[in-house]
Amino acid sequence: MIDLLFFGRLGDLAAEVDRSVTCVDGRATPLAIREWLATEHQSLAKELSEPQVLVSVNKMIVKWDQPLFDGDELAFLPPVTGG
Amino acid sequence: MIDLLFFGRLGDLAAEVDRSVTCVDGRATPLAIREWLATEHQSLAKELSEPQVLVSVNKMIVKWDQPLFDGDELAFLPPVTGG
Amino acid sequence: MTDLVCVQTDDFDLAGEYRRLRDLSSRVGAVVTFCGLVRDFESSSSEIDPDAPINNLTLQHYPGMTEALLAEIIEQAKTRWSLYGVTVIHRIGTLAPNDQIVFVGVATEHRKQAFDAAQFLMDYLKTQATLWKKVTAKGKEQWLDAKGSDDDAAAEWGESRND
Amino acid sequence: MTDLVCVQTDDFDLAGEYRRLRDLSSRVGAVVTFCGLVRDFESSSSEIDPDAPINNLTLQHYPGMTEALLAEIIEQAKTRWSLYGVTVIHRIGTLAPNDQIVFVGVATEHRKQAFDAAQFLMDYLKTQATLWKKVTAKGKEQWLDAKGSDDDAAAEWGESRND
Repeated sequence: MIDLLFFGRLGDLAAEVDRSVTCVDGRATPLAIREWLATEHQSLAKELSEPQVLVSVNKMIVKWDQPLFDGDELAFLPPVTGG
Repeated sequence: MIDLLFFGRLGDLAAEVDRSVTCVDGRATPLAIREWLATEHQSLAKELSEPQVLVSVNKMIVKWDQPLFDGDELAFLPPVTGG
Repeated sequence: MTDLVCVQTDDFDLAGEYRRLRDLSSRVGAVVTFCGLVRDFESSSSEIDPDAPINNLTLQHYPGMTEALLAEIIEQAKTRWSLYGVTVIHRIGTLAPNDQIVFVGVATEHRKQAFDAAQFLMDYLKTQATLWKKVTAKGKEQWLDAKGSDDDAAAEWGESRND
Repeated sequence: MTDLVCVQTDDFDLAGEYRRLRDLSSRVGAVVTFCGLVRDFESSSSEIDPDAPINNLTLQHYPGMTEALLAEIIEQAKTRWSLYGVTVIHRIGTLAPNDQIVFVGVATEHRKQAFDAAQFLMDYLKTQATLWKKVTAKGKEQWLDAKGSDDDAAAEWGESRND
């Protein structure tokens, strides 16, 4: 199982999305999950494709082709606006 | 009468100096007063001749050849060290 | 412990934070503090009239990741300047106008180190910490867009401002 | 009154000064404060062993002229940055290690203005305000020399740092 997290505006767009997905170890990537989300959640997938959106795995920023493993926490991060 | 003020290390060196002098209006200058001080207070006059020492008249920085008038307050200011 | 990172819903107290920094060492000669406050307007919001008073601001963050990133930013600052101690506090949850949002405090020997480090910490916090702001005004909610000027401010430290 | 200049023997209270600046306008989004403290050593003293603990520091000033110069420095800062309010407090008399010496606080809309203005004010205060420090250590008294680095810091504002 991989846990999905969506922050900021992505959280609102992902209200209907199931927050855990089952994948074969090392075969899924953030990019593959984004493409899978696009099939049912087009407006979310469009926002996820914005170049400023970053992905993290287990709280570390990673590339979109990072292999995912059971138990990973995958987060989609829009541009930050703290401070 | 012109009032003389000495600050910082100059104050210590000027401990014996009379703090008011009588001058003819517009004929004295800070430079003339420094030269007059040199006759009796050599170590003070030496410090006053350091290029970093500034003079003010009535709390405004002036040049050493500024004419002085009765009632003026002449201050000798070593480099400042506040903050 | 000389450095402190908190992400919290509670308000913070400048006097107490200052006291901690001031007392870290008898060699502390300079303490710079920055407090960020909720202003009653948000000019960067595009859909809401920029002069409409904001009712409130809601801050969300990524628990665990934010604290780790802030600690990392402090470590970066400590490689650049000699710092006796640093405090970074960021509030989350719903805030009203004039509420305190963020605190950065730095204790050093000399003033330039303290000013530079505090500004560096704020510039990096703004562009790297996993925090997001939503503004609510006239019943409308909107997530704020990131500001290009913040990215520029952080990028400058990679170049000429590192002294 | 949005600006405040004090030269005083009394201590100052950061929390109270911050509160005043924060409440000047509902548009204040950033407050930067600087507190200068007496350190327990003074490396710029030449005759006294630089690592000898200092017993105390005595500050003298030119009453009337100091206040006028500080007010003028604030006016200069206000021509460069948009400031809601400024406070400058400088203590005089005899101070002990860890005592507060100087406070500068600035309230602005955005953080960069506040950081820059506070640093400018300190750089100018250090080189222009008519204040002199005498250090007493091991029974010896010595007036401190001005630091070249302070003149350099103030001079930089005439050049590239004005932005």
